[in-house]
Amino acid sequence: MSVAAATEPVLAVRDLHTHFFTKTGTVRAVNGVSFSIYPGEIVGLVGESGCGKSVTAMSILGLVDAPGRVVNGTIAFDGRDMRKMSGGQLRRVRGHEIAMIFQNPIGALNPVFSVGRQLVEAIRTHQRVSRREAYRQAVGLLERVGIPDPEQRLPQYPHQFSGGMAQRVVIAMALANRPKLLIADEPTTALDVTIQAQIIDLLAELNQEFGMAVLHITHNMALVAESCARTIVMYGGKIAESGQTDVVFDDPKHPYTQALLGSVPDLDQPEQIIDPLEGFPPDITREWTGCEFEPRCSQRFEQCSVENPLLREVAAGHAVRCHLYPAAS
Amino acid sequence: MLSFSLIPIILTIIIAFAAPLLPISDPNRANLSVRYIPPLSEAFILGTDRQGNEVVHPERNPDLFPSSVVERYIPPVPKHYLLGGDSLGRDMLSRLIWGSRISLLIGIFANVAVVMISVFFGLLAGYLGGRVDGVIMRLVDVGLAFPGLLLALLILTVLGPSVINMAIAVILSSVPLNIRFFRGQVLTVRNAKYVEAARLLGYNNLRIMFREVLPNVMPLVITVTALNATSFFIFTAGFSLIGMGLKPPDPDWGTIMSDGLRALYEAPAVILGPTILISVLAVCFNVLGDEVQKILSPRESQL
Amino acid sequence: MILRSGAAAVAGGVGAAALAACGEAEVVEKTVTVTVTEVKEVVKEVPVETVVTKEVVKEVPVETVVTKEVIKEVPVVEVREVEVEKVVTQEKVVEVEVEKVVTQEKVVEVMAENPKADSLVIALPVTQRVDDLDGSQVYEFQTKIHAFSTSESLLLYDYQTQTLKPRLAESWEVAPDATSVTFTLREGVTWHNGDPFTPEDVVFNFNRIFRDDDPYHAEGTFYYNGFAQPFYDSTEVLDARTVRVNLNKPDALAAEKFGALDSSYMAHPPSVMEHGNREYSTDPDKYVGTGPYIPVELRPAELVRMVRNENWWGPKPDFDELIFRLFPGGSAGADARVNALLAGEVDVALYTPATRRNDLFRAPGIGAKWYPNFVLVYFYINHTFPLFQDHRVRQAVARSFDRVSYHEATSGPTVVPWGRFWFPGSPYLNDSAELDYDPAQVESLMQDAGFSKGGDGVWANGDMRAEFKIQYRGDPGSPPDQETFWMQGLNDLGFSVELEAWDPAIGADFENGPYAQQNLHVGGWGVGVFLGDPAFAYQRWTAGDDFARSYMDNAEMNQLYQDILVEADAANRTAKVHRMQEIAAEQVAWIPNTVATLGAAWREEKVTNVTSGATQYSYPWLYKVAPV
Amino acid sequence: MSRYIARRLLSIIPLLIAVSIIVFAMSKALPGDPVEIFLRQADISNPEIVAAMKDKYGLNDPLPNQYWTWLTLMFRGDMGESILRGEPVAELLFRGMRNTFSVATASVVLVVVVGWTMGVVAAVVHNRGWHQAITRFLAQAPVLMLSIPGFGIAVFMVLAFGVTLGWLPTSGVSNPRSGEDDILDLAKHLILPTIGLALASVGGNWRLARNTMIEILREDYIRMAHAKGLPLWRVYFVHGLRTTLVPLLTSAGLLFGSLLTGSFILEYIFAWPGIGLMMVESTVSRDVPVVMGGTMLIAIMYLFINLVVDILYAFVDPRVRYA
Repeated sequence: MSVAAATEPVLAVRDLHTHFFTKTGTVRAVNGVSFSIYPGEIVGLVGESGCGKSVTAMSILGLVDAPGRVVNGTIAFDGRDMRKMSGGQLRRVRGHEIAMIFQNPIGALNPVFSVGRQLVEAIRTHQRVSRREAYRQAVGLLERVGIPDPEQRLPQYPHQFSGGMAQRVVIAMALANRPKLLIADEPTTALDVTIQAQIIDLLAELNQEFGMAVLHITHNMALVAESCARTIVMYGGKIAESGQTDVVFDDPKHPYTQALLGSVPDLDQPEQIIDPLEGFPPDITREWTGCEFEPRCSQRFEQCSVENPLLREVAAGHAVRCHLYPAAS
Repeated sequence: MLSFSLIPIILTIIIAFAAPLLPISDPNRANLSVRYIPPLSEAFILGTDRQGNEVVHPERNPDLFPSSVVERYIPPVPKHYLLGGDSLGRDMLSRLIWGSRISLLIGIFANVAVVMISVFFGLLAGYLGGRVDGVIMRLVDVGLAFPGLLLALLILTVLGPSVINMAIAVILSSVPLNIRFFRGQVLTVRNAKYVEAARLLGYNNLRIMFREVLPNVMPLVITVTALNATSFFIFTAGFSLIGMGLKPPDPDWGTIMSDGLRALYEAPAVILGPTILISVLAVCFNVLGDEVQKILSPRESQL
Repeated sequence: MILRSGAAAVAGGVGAAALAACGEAEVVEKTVTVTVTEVKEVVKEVPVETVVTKEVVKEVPVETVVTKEVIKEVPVVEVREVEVEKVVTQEKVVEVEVEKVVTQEKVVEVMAENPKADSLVIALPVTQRVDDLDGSQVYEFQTKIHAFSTSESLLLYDYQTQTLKPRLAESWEVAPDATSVTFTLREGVTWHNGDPFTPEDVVFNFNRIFRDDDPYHAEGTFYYNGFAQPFYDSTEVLDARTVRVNLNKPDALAAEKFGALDSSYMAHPPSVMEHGNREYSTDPDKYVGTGPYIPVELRPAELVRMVRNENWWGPKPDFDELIFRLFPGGSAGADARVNALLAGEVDVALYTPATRRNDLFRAPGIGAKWYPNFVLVYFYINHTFPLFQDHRVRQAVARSFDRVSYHEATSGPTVVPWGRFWFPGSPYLNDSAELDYDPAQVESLMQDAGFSKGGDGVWANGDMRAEFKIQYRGDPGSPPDQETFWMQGLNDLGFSVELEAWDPAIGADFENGPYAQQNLHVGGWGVGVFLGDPAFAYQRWTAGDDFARSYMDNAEMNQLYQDILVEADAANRTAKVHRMQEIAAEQVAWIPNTVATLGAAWREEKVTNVTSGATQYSYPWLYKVAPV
Repeated sequence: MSRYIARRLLSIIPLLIAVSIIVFAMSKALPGDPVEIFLRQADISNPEIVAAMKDKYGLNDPLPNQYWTWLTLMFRGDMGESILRGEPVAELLFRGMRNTFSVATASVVLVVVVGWTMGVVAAVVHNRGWHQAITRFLAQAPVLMLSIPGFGIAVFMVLAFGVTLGWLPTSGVSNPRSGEDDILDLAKHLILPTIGLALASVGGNWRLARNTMIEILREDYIRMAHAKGLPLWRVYFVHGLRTTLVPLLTSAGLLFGSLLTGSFILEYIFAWPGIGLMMVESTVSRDVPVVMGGTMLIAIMYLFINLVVDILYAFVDPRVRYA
């Protein structure tokens, strides 16, 4: 992908708020998130469980289940506002221009239909091709994602596949219509480490080959470091830090990012003492006057409990939401 | 919602227990001159007939007034029939209240028995598996081969009609299905991590069954109990209908319904009384089951 | 007539058969004098281009016939149907039937104008054998109604006048010593298939019905023949029109029993021999009877459809088509029958329940007809129970049931209690008014019997307390209201009474069964009309009914019975019966509880009060449909 | 697949034997002697006749012989003759079963079409967070249907649509004035009994379908189906309902079985000549051949229906097929 083409973002999310209106209160799962993804780019979205990264992905596709709702913000895909699209328009985008893969590949495949049928269905939903042609394409897709004997595997059912193989099927399904953007929601969490690497490699390969952008959602910092060009760190429904992966990893600004990186064991330094993050994720049912990370922050000061910090650029393409970095200097 | 559904149930139970203390007339006292008197009627009592029954004012109730029964004239005294009279002119209000005692006995106590037996065998079969499971499930299969109603009918025919026998018939005929259901639930829980953990901790099977597995199927047990209550009410009504329920003249809701079924068109109030009561209680039990399940299972409570 | 569906087919068939039977019979064309008994206009409006006239001459056993048929030239636009019933010459009778066949399309058009034709739908309750067409095999009274349209007996007992009337037999004579009865058969009776009805047919049927060793004996189905069977010896043909039934012991009632008993209905011998009793009686295609209607369709538990028998010996049956729609018996089908009547699905509903009387009375166009049918409920008293060994206690119990109040209140105008049940002069029983509700009498009877009220208000005589149970029958949909009410009356009068479900399986064996130590039960109920003679009724007791046992030791009773059997004089017989009643009233083996019920309800606008033809025999409460 | 079916078929045999033994034992445990009951009803108490009748019905043989005779005769289709009705039991039962079958089938169809569809709709509405009032209504309506005894509704319908409006027949299985076995005529007669019979089950299945479907709509493959851009009906009725089918099929199988005898009150109201009322009447009046034959027949049908349901499981859920 040439850099010139990358000037227009394929996806631009601005001030996204997705809230869940439960009986116990409003859960502000995503609370003002803005980011862009450029064509051909792999962006990593990291954070601990419940920080809102998956909900962000669901919000993009308009798949937030009740009682959740996107309450504010714009999601511009290819210059079109996804939030203003009708159901039909949305469905033409989903699976066609934006595809998604899930954490649990077996669960993402309907257990009562054969893999082939689900693949063919994915193809024929967006392409006017014959069943036979779709089947032929499905064989090609399975071959492409590295499943041996695709002809024999197609009539089989999801429970006959291993996790890794199933994830390849899901990826094949996502690729069926050559999407411009692939949202990978923890694609490797449920897999063995060796398989993880294969899947990551596959994603990278496909990114190269098809030129599609990838939003890689994960809690695994190591994977991000390995595969993503840019990294967005989320905390408590907001972006804590974002920037080029090497910059963020080499020079983490936000105390949360620092803590995250500190808790990753480094294989090069086996003697390193892992420093896990204390405390619990913030209660996002209430509106925070101060910083959401303040209770767990080792570098907090008075302002932190009084004022919610804004996301500020500390360097070109490197933004941090922390009172430690008052303004671009 | 919970208290909303609990109030009618508790109220019914209290009224049922308090029936002997309430200022209501004898539920079995027949008085033909108020036969099928409509609800909210005020009968003007003229006097008593040769059997000592009150005789109502003929103008108030001309259709129902038999000419030959009044022997002496006493100035009219009004008497209220809140829910009307049945085929023998028995006070429906009083019959409904007394009838609730037996209906609740079957609907609640037989139900509890059914659930206890079913949960016990369901746990044994589902948790222990193997030969125990085989034996229990083969017996259950045989039981299931007879539709519940037919089985109960046969049991009642062999044993004869009475409250206890009706309870036995209801229990025996609904236990197989319940065992199968609970076994299925136990199977889903059996291999859960916490059960494995308990096993690794060396707890004995009984402890695991009742301390680990049972609490996790409890929400379903409660839902099923609530649903059973409804069907048991209707079940017993069916038996009373075919004359295999209780010994007359003692009322239960089913007997009253069967009485009303003969006069559906002439006195719909007779069948409406127990039908509405059963419907209301059934709704309450259903809602109660749902609510309890929501409380006990955290996943539901998020919504 | 030929313009109507079912009947047309039948008429056509019969006509063809008649032609064939006549062989070379000439169609006599011009020269005979004819009495035209009826000229009926069938179609007025329909113009017909072509009229084909076909003449059928039936049964011409004449050497020299001087017959001339005069058929007026029918104008082509007007069709008239001329029916010539009987043409009398000097000595011979010639029947001439003339049919006009109108072109097919025209028939269809006329049909469309009057699709229902002349049909009657009767809602009939059935509980048991629902599918018998043969009157001799039907089991219960209600079901007979349809079987009695298809089959016939030699005589008919008219319960309203309590006399015998001719049917397949024109006359009858009981021998002076009451050891035989001779029937003279009606002339010209044919079976549905055209076979003539002969004395040999009667012999076949009587043997079939009354002899257990007959190869065609239908075992277990002849419900009523128990009354006649013990007297039956043989039947012989005397001549072409008479048969004689020989008895093995005298019976003054032989004519009623063998002529009019429900089981002595005539079945077609060749068909029975070919198909067997059951097939014969349950398959309309195999059934051949003599009755006014011919069954064409039978759907068990659903309906029986029959069409008019054009060749019936009696007056022309009223309806082209008669449909019996079958409903469940008891209270199960009762509401459904009324609903169907109210909705106009049926024209007549039999045995409508008292609880729906207001619906029926208030509905427009519904009329109700009294049919003097009665329902009786016996309460049997167990004589072996110590408390009831004294007849005064039995009488006291009988007098504690306020039957009049009960029936007035529960049934109102549709059902009236009969003070005297059965028919006048029956020993079966006494005038029950004598045993009517009377608390004062109960008091004095109990005191006479040596009882006094104890501290708890219950009669006691030494160790014997007036304590017993009433066994009721737990039938579907019928709570024991009467028993409950009676129990209350008894308890009010110083008895200690409880109800107990009577299991029909255990039965009422008072001497040995589980209820031997218990005491009163509802003996079942009966609907209907039995033969009217008191002696006949008395025989029923001696046939082994439980409630009759208590009389069996009574020498006077037995002697009276023997006398009545051979007593030819009606007045003497009645006197003896009255004496039997007196004994019975004293004994009180059971408490009769009889009511007359509303028999039928029908839609008034369709039904008028015209009784004729077959219906007057089989169901006197049915009325002909008149055009609205 | 055929092996699976064969295995399931074989597993029925011991069950049938057990059922037949129980039926036989129960018939012996019933109080009273069928022959005596019958004869008593006919006012006959002659001991010779009683003995002869008993001989005829084989009631004097040793029990195992009686059982074997009964069993072999029954499998030849000869269930004896009804004591009460004098008809061959097989014919009687066939007739009742045919009528019950039509109304039971119609009820199951109604339950499937209305109950399951409404259940899916209710779950979808719940899932998509529609207006509270609609969501609540769709959640509570089935509870109400489940709670009101069907015969109350049935009686009301007879009065309203049959007697007053005259739109539908009030009772019976056919209109006697229409000559033939008209399928339309039967359909008209089926409407009211079916609604009365199926109402509670529609409620039950609606509720069951809703609850199961709500669970399933949370599954990843439903998200995946959405993410694939499938049309909504495909997501809910193909991906959603198909996986909901297993519990629903179980419930439909049980429903069908219970309708075989459980419909006697409705048969009572609609004068429907089905097997429910027939069995009740036969049991009450101790028509033992009918009770035995009927119980066996119903048990066999019940087992057969369960077998069909089991086979359908395998069609619906490949995990069952390959297990």
